[in-house]
Amino acid sequence: MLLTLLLAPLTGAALLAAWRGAGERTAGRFAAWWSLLPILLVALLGSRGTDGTMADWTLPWIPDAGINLSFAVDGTSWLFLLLTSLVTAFALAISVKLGIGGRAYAALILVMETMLLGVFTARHFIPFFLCWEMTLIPAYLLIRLWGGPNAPRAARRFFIVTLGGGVCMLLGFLALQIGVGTMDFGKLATMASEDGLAPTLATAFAGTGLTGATLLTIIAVAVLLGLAVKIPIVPFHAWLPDAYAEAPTPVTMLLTGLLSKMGVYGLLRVFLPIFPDTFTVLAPWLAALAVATVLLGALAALAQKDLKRLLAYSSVNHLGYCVLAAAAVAASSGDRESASSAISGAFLQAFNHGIIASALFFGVGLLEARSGGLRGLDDFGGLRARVPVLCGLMGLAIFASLGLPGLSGFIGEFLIFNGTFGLLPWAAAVSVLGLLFTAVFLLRLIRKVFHGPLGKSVSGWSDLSASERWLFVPVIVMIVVPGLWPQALLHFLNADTLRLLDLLNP
Amino acid sequence: MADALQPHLPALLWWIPLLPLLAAAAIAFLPDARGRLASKLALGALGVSCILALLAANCTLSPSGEGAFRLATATTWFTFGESALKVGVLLDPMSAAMIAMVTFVALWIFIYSTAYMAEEKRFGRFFGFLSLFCGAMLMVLLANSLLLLFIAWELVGLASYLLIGFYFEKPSAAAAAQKAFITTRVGDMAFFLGMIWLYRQTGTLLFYDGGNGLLESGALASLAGTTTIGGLTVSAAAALLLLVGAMGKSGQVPLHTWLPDAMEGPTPVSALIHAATMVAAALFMVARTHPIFSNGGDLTIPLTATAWVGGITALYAACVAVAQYDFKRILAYSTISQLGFMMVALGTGGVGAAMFHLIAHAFFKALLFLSAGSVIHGCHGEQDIRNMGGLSKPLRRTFLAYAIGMMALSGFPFLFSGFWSKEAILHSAQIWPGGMGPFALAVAAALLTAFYMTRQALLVFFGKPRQPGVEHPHESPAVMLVPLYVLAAGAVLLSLIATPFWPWFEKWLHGEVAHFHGGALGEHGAVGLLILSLVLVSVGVGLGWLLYRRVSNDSRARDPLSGKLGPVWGFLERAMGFDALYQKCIIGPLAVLASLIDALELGILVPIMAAGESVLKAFGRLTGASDERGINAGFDGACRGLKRRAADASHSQSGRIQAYLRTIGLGITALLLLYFCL
Amino acid sequence: MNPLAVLLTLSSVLFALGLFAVLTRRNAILVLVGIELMLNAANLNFIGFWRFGPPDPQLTGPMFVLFGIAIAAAEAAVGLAIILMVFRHTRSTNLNSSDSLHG
Amino acid sequence: MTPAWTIASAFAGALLVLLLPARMAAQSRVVALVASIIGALAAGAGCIAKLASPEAPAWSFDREWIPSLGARFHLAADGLSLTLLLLTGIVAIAGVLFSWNVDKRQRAFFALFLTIIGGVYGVFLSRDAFLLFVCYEVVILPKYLLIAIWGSTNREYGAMKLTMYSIGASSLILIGLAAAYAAAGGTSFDLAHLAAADYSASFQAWAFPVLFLGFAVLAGVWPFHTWAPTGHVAAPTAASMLLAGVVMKLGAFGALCVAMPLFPEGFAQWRGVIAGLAVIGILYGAFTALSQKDLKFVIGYSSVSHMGFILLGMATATHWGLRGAALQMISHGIIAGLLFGIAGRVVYTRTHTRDLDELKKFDLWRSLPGGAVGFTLATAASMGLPGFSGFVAEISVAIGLWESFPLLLIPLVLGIVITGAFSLRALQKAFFPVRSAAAAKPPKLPPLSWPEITAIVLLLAVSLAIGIYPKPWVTLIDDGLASPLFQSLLP
Repeated sequence: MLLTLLLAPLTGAALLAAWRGAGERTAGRFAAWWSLLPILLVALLGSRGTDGTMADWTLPWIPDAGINLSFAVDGTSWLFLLLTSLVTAFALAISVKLGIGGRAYAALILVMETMLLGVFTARHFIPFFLCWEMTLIPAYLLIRLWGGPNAPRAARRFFIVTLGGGVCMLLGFLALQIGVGTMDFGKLATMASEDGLAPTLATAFAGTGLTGATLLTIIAVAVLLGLAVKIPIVPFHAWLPDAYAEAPTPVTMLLTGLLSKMGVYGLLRVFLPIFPDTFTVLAPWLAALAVATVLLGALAALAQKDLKRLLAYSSVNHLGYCVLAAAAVAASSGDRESASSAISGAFLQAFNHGIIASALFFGVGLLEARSGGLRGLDDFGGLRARVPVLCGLMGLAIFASLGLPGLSGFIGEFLIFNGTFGLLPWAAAVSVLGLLFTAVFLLRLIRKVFHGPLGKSVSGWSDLSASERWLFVPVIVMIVVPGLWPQALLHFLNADTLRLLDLLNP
Repeated sequence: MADALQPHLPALLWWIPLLPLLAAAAIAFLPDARGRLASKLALGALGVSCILALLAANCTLSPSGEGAFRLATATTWFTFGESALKVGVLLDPMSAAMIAMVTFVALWIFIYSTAYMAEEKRFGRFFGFLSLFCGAMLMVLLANSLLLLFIAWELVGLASYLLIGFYFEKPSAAAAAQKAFITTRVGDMAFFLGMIWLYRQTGTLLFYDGGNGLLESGALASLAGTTTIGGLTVSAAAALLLLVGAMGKSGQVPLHTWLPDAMEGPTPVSALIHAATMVAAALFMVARTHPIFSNGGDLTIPLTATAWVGGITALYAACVAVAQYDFKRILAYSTISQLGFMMVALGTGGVGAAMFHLIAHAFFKALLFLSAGSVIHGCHGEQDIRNMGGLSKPLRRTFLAYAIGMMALSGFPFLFSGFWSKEAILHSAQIWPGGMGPFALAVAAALLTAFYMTRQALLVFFGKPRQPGVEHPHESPAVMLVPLYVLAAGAVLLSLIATPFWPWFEKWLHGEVAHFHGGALGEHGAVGLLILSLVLVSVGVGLGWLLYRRVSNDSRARDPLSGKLGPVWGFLERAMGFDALYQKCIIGPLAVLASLIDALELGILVPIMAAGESVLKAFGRLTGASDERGINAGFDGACRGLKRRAADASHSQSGRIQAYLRTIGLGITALLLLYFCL
Repeated sequence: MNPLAVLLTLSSVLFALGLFAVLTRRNAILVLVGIELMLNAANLNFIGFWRFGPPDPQLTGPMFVLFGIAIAAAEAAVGLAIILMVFRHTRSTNLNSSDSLHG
Repeated sequence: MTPAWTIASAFAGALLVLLLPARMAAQSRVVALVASIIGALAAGAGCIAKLASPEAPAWSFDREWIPSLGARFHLAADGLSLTLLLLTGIVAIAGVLFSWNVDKRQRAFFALFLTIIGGVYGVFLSRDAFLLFVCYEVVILPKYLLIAIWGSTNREYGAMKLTMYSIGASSLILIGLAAAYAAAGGTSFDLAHLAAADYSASFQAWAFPVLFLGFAVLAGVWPFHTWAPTGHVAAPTAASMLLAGVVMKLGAFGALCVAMPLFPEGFAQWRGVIAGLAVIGILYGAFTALSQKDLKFVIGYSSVSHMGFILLGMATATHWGLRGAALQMISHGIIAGLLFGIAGRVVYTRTHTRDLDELKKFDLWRSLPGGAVGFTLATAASMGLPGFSGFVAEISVAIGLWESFPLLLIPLVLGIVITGAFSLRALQKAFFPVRSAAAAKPPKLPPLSWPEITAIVLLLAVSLAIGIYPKPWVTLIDDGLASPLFQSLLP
């Protein structure tokens, strides 16, 4: 089942690659329809009950070292699988709408989907890293080949920086392979929770003459680097605005909706349980960085003139909350309720931000398509009078993104702050400013783009076509339903959250 | 009847807010063309929930022996980890009174709007937003959980944003909407923190939960028990945060600046915001969480803060109102100042008084706004009172309604609810042990209220028309006038239930039975207070009359008072320059900060990456060169040297046979010699 | 001095002259003549030792001389042929011009 | 089908090609293809047999050869040599396919080609130092001829340089082997025997570096690497594929299976230096590749950098490290072959330039999509992205490094990142569209021919197979590493 799911998009890609005759649009349509298959499979998985592993698959890789390609789905992974399949399908459909792409393009996106599914289900570092890095090439190519004028530079930097981060993470885990003898997430986590990895490391690396704790810190920092670049945490976000701005809109959706989530997922599902003690030491620093991320993201967004850059920074800002939550959990010493709140919040935030940000970028994409590539904050005006439906739908996403209660964004932020406040009150108190600034720049966007007198570039626009509206339907559902009925998502999380907590403080 | 209703009450309560909300949702999907249908939907939904509200209120009337009627439900909304988060609805006399008032007033505002907004092209949308507004407000009132209250509270904010920005083509309107949302959000963030703090401390957000609720002894004890930064108890700190939230929503100084700008919205919206919904929500929130404010005595820090904030706001807004020219702005500032009164009441423990004033104010302020709207409607959108005048004759009916509202607001004695409510507030402020500060402020404010309302009335309705445009105003249609009279009636009749002689309302809130006793005036200086307020009103009105009795006929004439006050007048006219201040101290610096950070991004991080790249490239060139010039050159040089040596060595090989033979000969001779000699 | 010594002296003088010619002459013809001289010096020795040596019925000496003369003739023929070829090739009979052994 | 078939097929093929009548010269490529397929099949069969029955004794062939020297004709195939044979076979097939349309003196070309292959098989199989050396020498001369006759940019220079280095190196090897032979009693050249003998530490201290360096030069150790880029560039495609793919592995193989087992103590003394040189090589190669103008030069230097990983793996003297070294031999063999194939054959024959800036003009992404895609994947593989063979090798080496020289990981990170950088640079300079050209019509280039496609797919498939499912390969390699030769090395 899981294997089928993992291979489904890849098969689609292969078919596309083989299908020489396919024209641009045909290929796009095919991919878009094909990408419904993973959604279906994910849904089937979801029907298998939420606690414990829903499905798993293992392939021995280097058996004598206990390295296996092992994948498994539990509630949390499932949530991210859902996100992945949804956003990918959405992106592909939109590419058709915006007339971007062709065989290679669609195939690359499908390949990327497989890799993402892999990342979110991997139970061992090697498959995790395998998929993690293999998202790079498609992403790079998608940005480089279908991106804007400065795409080459943006893509290059994106690639190099993330590659560097990835290598650091890799070396960190290899050290664990040597020192502790496994890279299996589960095993490592149990070891860490039982008697810590430090002593074993100390004996393994006696030659270096460093204490186990120091070694563990070094390793943890190396791993954290890899994650920090992906999420991104200030100051490792330097690659992000260009990449997001230059990439074609659907790809930007994938970048912000999914690739950044890999980082969050890794931080909470992988880093947290394996390096709890180190993480506790790092927590204050990480919290500081998180607050910086939140505020800097919001303030930088306040200064942007380009809609895509603005949204890019807003993504930075929103993911900052997830990092904050992680730091809070790390700082939690036995306060189960706060910790569980923070964890659930972070996952919800990640999920919802994935949906919301994609929706926002989609909106910008539509604006670009209609205005012939304009996306400056001041290029429009008074859109609400001309294209009310588009504005209404984007408005929904915008308010969800600034955390309006009743929409999906709020619950995540509530839980995060609820968890963080109990553990790092000051960090929470300061980051609340972030929420405020978010509102400021998003409403500014509405005022400049949707409100005010009708802009010149806007005249003669047509409102959303029927098909475009249909595209928005799932988005609305995914924004409104979790807002009113968070349990729909949370009940996939709770069991795992508790398991995680048991690991953290047995 | 009431008993028959009891079992279904919880479900029924849920429907009161849900109906308007659903109506809003439905309207969202209607095309603009179906505006009429939309308005019918909205009206229908609100009508039904109005009836439901009245039924619910009816259930709370029968005072039972033990305390006030209270129905609190709790259902799990979602669970995270092991802990569940519950929400529910709460019905007690306070919320009952409020929902009754809100639905009733809002209903009439709706009716009024059908005519007022008739020729709007987004007529339908307007009603959608209105329904959202009311639904959210009703949810605020019925929430039994601080979280649910907060959610509804934010939705109220959203609705107000949409309605204030209803004429979004006007930049000013768009700006006003944004300002309203963000300013209130400043407060909301404090509210948010306070809420979370309370939750972390008590582990629940339910108000009443059979003893485990936030407002019940256990939680309050733990709140009072723990102290935090600055020696405050958690309850005090949290309460202060909640207060900030309330200040944002109810436009208390210094978070008031959005409220006058909110006049950019259509008049019915202003009526709704100022009377029934938005600002009332804030007051209600404070009243609802009053146990936390007053947790540990009548003189807790949050209460004192509330009282003082209220007093300052009341006086400030009254002063500013004196120097305004825009019809609706004056009313806006009067709202602010009235809200200040209510805050004073809440701060000084007069929850009943505050609630009563809130309700009374809702009636007469809605009345005032609607009649203002009717006037503006009549004068083809003219809003500057300097250009009006002499409208009492052409707009007689409107004037009548307005007069009632005006008198209620400025507290004309005995007949009008405003008088009694203000009376009660002054009373609670007076007997407040925390000092006479708030009381003094409130008194001054009351005086000024009477004054500026007189001014407005005189300038608008008396004298002669000062502008050609307003000479032949047309009276509004019945559908706009009827609501005026209904509200007017309310403004008058309400006074019956809250006189010191028969304080029914007060008792109802506390679940006691009210008895008529005439001696009420005798008790603790009530008479003095009565006289005082009489004096206040008469002085205020008298001053106004003296100053504005004969308003000159040309609109450009300076205000009589401006001469007397000199620079102060300008200061007041600019609302004491808060906007300018914020522009200078907050918005400007924020923008600078933002662009600074952007500059850092582009000026430091990106260059760092670029530098990294070029360093790598440079290294590459270096190693490349070393290969070319170093290693390869060395190898090739060696080879070349070898060749040269070989060339030298091969010279002797001339290729001439004879030379070879010669050499051979020599060699042989040499060998022979060697052989023989040795 | 006895006749044999005279004979040997003569032959050695002849040989020396021939060798000298071979080593010094640039002209291939003269080198060839030098070779002839050396060969005949050798023949003279054969005859001389036969004549003044112990009696010999098989006439070994004259036999060798006959062979020598024959070879000389052949050698002259072949040598001249080669020289002709070289001359055709280089248009000279100068030996220095033909140094193709030189690497 | 014993592994002997590999050698036999190669030499027989060479002979057959030479015997072909002139009018059938065109068929020589078919013969060569068949021969190399047979070789590959033989090797593959060997691998499968080994995997099927790990315990079965390794195939071996031992005959009297030069009694006076005690040199025997001793071939044996353990897991390691089997994998290397398979690698050789695959690269050989790809090489033939990529030189499908050689038009100049085909018979000679393929004869020499097959001779090299045969020699390589010989080296990988021989268990007798003398035989190994002979096969080793067999490889060098044909290489010279291939480059000098069929080569491209200043081929004489490249060929001569290559040969000089090789000869110099083999002289070192000869010295080293002779010394070992003498010190071991001068009775036998058998590797096991030589390894078993115990040499004095002082002797190993000088003998090891001599022998090791002799092999390492051919493995492109810094600073004796410069023959590689020039040689690769000068050589015709097939030759540079062999050169980078297989011949460099000869050096590595020799260093791993001869030098190190013979003189473990010497190795222990010198491994620090070796590791240092290896890391320098990795960085140096990567950096230099970053500054090259010629596509083949980029690849050439990338080979230098990748071979550094092999040496590094050996230097760690850990099981992981040696395994990584072996894996890297195979992986790099495949990938370098692929890169050279595409750059030298697919691209060059169509555009007649390898200058990165020239190539821009051809807008290859649109005019030659197949090649571009192939090269992109190859690049991904060569920068060691997971999923491709390079990754497996590199992590193994890195793990080994954690065990022995943790500090060297820091330069290693840099190395990997720069590898990414220069690969991308070459890729996007040479293949990706440029804005200016986007409007213009891309030039018309002939599409990929079937042999080319087959070769590309074959190599990519192998690389992916190793990257995604390395288990069998690792098993085979471990089988090789389990042989007594290495017991003295691994703690």
